[in-house]
Amino acid sequence: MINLLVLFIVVPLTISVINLFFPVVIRKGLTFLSSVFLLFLCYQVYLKSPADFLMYDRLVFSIDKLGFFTLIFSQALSFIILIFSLKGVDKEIQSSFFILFPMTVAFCNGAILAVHSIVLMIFWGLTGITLYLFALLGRTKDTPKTAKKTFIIVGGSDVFLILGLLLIGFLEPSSKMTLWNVHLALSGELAITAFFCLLIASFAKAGGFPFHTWVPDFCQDSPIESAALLPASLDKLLGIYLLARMVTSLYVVTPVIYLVLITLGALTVITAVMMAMIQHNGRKLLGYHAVSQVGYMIMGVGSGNIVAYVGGLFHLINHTIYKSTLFLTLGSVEKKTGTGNLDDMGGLAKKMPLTFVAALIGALSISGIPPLNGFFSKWLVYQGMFEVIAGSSKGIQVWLLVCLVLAVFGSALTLASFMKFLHAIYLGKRPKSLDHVTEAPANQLVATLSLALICIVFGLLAMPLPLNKLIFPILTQSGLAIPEFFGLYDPMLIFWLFGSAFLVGLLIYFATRRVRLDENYLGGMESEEKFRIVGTAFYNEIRQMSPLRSIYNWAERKYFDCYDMLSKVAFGLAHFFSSMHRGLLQMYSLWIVFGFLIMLIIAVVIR
Amino acid sequence: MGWYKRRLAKSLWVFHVSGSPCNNCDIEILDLLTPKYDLERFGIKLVGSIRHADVLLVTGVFNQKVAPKIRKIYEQAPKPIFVVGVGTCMSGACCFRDSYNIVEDRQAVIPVDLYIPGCPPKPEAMIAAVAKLLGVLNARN
Amino acid sequence: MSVNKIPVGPFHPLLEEAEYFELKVDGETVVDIDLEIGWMHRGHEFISESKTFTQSIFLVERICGICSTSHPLALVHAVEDIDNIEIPLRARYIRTLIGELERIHSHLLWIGLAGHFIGYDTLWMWAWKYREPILQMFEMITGNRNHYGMMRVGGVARDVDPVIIPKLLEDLDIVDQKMVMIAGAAKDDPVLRSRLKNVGILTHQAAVDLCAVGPTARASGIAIDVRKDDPTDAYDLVEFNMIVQKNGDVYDKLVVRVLETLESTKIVRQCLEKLKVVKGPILNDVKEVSEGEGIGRYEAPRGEVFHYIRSDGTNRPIRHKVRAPSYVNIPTYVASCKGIPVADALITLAAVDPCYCCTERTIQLIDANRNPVAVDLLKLSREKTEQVRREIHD
Amino acid sequence: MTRWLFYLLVFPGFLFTTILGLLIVWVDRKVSARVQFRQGPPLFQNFNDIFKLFGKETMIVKESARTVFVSAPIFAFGMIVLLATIVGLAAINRIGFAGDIIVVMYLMMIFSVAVILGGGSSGNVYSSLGAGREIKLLLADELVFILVCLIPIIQSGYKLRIDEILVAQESGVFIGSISGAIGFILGLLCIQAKMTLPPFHIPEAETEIVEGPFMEYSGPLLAFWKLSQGMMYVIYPALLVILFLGGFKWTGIGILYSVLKYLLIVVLMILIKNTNPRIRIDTALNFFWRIAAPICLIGVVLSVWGL
Amino acid sequence: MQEIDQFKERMDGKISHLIDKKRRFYFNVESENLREVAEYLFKNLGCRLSTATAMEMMHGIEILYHFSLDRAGQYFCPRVVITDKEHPKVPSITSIIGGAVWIEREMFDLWGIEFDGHPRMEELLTLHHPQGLKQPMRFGRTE
Repeated sequence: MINLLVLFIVVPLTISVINLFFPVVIRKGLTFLSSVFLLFLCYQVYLKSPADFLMYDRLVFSIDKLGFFTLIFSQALSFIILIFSLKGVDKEIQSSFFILFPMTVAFCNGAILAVHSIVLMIFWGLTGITLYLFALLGRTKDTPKTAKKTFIIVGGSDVFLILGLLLIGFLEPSSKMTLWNVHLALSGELAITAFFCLLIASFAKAGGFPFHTWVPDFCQDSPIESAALLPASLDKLLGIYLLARMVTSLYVVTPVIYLVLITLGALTVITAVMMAMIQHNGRKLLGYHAVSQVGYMIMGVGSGNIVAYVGGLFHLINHTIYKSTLFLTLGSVEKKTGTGNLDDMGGLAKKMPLTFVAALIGALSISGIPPLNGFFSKWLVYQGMFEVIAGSSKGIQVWLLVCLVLAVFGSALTLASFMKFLHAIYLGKRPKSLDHVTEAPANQLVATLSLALICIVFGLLAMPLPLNKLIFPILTQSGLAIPEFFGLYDPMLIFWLFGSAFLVGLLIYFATRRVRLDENYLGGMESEEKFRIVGTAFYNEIRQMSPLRSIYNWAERKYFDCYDMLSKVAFGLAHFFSSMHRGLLQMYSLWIVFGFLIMLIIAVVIR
Repeated sequence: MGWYKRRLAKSLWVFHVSGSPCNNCDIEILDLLTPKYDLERFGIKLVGSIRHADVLLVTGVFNQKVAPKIRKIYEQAPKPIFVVGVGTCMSGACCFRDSYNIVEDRQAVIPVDLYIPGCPPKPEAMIAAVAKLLGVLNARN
Repeated sequence: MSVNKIPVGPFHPLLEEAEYFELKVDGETVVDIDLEIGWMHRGHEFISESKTFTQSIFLVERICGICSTSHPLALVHAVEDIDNIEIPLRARYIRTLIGELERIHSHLLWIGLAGHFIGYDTLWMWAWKYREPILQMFEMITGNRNHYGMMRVGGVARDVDPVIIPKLLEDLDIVDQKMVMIAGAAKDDPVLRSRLKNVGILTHQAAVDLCAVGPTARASGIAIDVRKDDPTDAYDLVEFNMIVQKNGDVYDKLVVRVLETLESTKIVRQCLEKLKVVKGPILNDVKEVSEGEGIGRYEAPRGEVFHYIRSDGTNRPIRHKVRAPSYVNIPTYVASCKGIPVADALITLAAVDPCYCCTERTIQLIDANRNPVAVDLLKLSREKTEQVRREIHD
Repeated sequence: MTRWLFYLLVFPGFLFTTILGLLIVWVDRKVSARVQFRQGPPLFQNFNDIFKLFGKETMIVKESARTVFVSAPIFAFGMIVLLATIVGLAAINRIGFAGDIIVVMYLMMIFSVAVILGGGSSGNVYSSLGAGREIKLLLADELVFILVCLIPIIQSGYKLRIDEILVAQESGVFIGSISGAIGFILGLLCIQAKMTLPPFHIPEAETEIVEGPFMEYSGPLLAFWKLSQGMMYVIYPALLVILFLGGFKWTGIGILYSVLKYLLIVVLMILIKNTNPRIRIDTALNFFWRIAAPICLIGVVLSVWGL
Repeated sequence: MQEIDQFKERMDGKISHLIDKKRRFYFNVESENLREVAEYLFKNLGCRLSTATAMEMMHGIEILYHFSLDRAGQYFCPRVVITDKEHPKVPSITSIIGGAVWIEREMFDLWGIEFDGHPRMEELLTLHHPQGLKQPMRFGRTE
């Protein structure tokens, strides 16, 4: 019997190699077939119990409920993104795109299925490399810089991953370098160092504060399909998967760490969303949101509360769904209009109604509007947070309450920035230059609308479908109790009530309407093209507010970007040292004496 | 429809259009809303957008530049809409009849339902006219 | 930076009259502003050349309904300036009385409208409630609420009945009292202050360069007032202060107007007291106007009204130039409206108390025998109403 | 099912709230008129207005996204009816579900969403400007509103259900404590802003941007906006009564107290409305973020220590 | 009045046809000297430009500027006579006095007088006029 799990890696990898030798059309077909096959494979895995996989290559690949949960969504998302990419990927990059795509899926699957630390390290690193390759496919002038930045941050974090995993292997030799059931106690410098090494790796991958800076740049400069595939979906899944592993099976986490995680989550939410608000580029805006939503997952997974943990995991998949929707709709718009700058767009709702609907649902979902899926997961996180708060001492209560308020307010800010996003692209007055725009092609619509549909379904049927089928098994497997919140917030009830009220309104409207069409009323002036407000300037007031103004200015000068700051320091040091090398012998001898003195002092101090 | 007309007569939202007046009628119209005359008693309210209006109060002689705009405003108003011409200028062009820049046939620009003469009309006259307009609306039953 | 345009007008609730501003904005900040006028242009100056001087008075009254006695006053000053005609003392007091009452009603009107523009309807209602007694006083003195037709070359047309003077003084006391209250409410309200302070600043230098007049100039620290500089009528016989502020923002313009209203009630009271005592004729009959040119000026509520008359010795002018205060005050927007939010820019535009009717005057008078008769109009109106009614019945 | 439809369409929901809301708007107009020395409109004025609007023509902009333009006001209306049902059921019938207070907080944002979608879809420059202001105003008051809602949640011992918050207040209403008083006052201002009443009627400033997002609406669609705004007059003060003043009781003297509590808030709102000029949007942001939010945070901290 | 005497002395030879009435001082000035006179009145004397009147006389088009010396209640009125009725042209004083922009635009609009060096020589009142009204204040406009 062949190990099903190995197929998850072997099949796409093979396709990717085969693709090297065929024309683009066949590449597309083969990739599509492999994707369908993997989905089928997922179903096969679902039918079997986890115990079935324990006998095969236990030390290399295996799967548990958490792994399966991550796996199925990575397959589903990559499948839908593939449908989107079948038509419309830039001609120049098409050939490389369909080689990289299955490769990425393969490596990502490998990282999810890996049970041995070394295997995880290898595949983790390989996904970083495909990320770099995707970044190189970009067609803007900043592409090389962005690709380098991405590679250094993600690749650098791999070093921490290796360090962390090796430390764990060293601290707990009995685990034989596996990732499951280690349950290391978080005490001692080494264990804590290892924990933070892994945390850095997972944050860098998922885009958590303060290692998020590569995400917006990547989203801006790389092809939009890859932005939807990697930072929005697969990398999130991987990063949060690792975090969830850390807090459930790798470590026994102490409350202080939970506090740190919650704080980091809240900070991620608020900083990224504040940056997102003022962006003028659609992709960068979405990129910052891809970061800010990670905050909720970190809060949820890292809060140590079971309800919030469920919420965090649920938010992870919700995020991949609606963020992909938003990226893909933006992709459709960009391909039709030829620009990603929000200033140049407007009024496309009439020209691309279906794309607008998908984008609207995505936007409402990400802002947490009930009864969509985004609200359900946020609601779980908040509820869990309240339970955590209720059980803490008073000082910590205040601290956590502030974090909670930041998170709740973050979703209002998310709503605000998406209203700007929607207004800038789809609403308002349409410039003349966009009159030729037509609706996106069928494959793109299928992709975006099906994602939007999943948003609604997961929102309405959150309890029976994703929670019961996918997330609660994770809890039972980890030996945690299923939280008691059945029969509480019922999205179906909200939906039916709202639907009936809306229907009543519609009936009244249709009974009384007498419609006449007219042009805009502008105090008697003709409705001309120049009279338009683009949504991008909505938040000028907030940008101009002190002290936010200086913070924004610093942020734009990249003061908060660890990569840029480090590179500046590094270049500065290099410059300093190179300027010291004048070729003067006296100078060198002086250096030698100086260095000798320093060593002496250190030696004396140590003794 | 009789019931509806009665509702309409009790809730007239007024939009004020100024077509080259001397400003006095406009000020007297605003005066109607203020404590002494308080047209809100009759459910009359001044609105800012033509889309909300039921009555257009038009003042002035209509110079040639503003006339097309007034026509446009009238067309943009949701029907049923009533036009009240306030002041002597509306009915007889007052002392501006000889100017090179006014429209002779104001009725062609905007069909007026009711004239209120006077330079400016006294607020009492305007209230009387509004009451008449209500009567007209009621009479349409 | 994205720059978009917002049209304001021709019909916009901000200003009662038709005008058209084009605001160039970045977000909500006004970057540039342009004004197109001409929607009110009726050709007054053209008509005026076919009118006798007495007929002209009625025409220039209809330049603007709010300062409807400032223009006639400036006109008669201009005609009197040609021949240096002296007018009787009693007429001088009556002219000043009418002029100052009008200033009170005009300033109250602006305060009210300013309140309306910044969404403070209570202030609007209060200011206009106390404006109503002034209009009633006008009705008692002249027989009309607006367009009084009081001025004549050489005097005034109608005397003030001594019987009503005590009643007028009584009413004035009430208005005075309420004015102090409104002045307090408008000046000390912290929200109003924070809304108007440092908004739309017109600097002293810009005001000089743009030749602003009236309260707009006085709020920017330019101490000019025709009543003090070139006193005519009874202004050299009564006591009052010139109100000058420094900053030139909307708040200072408000303060100038509020305080000026209090000064005006002072003048009105002095005039009424004098009218009890001073007796005599009210009109020097002027038979003919000799050839020459004359300049008439009067401090209207919005600033200096300027009339220039050139006569060739007949009873009609060969050139009649009108320059209303708004004409020089409105262009100050270029100096005061840039770089501030839309909400501020609009109140700044309104703060010069613009009167587009005045600005676009160029009145042209009509022959007297072609003046429409009120009875005809009433008939016309009735016919029209009947016609509508018939249409409805059918 | 029938029971829920009754809840939705008749009792705490559509009919009840609509009628009460239009009457409260009348109270608003009447009291405002009295403050301004006027008579004010007759009692059934608002009903006449609404019925009249339903008979007018609907003007739709040719270039606009018509479906969005039409559905936005109905969407807002549906949301307000839903909100009325949830709040009303919790306050009167004491039927609630866990976390309904969070649901209510999020539902309140939908009204702004509908306003922005409706305003933006018409393609009118003023509507777009108004939509931008609407969302900024939402941002301004939302932060404080979250903090305000936290105070009763904390004081009731982290109960997330409206009916449990009401139960917790039976021993003493929350406004009695310092933090409760802070929360109540700031909550009043938040509600003023959420209902875009003066001094926060920045998004629909008539003399600046001509009713803003509602500018292009006419006829039945405008009637839906007006209805929604009228119903907000019922729900938002009622929410404040629930959170800080112990909710409503329908027995004996309790009825009088309930009505008085509610009217107190409404009259306070009308007075604030009539004694302030409209402020600028940046002033509103500054006020809520830099003055109100820290004060409210102090209130939250106090409430953690049970003050 | 010392200001008038000063002014006469300073501008000797550049001004003519002096009419010195009580508080009103009219004089003629050639168009090439106009800017100098205006600059002196505005900058040195501190006058305010009240307005300018254009009129069509038999001998040509006259422009009468009105400078108000507010501290003395005095009016200085330089008069420029343009004999070329077909293409009247005068130097603009907008670079000296910012407030002259509208005044000159209006004269261009109603009389067709062109001002050299005006930043925006455009109609003021009849801009975008639907009937294309041009120079309505010139004689022989319609009749």
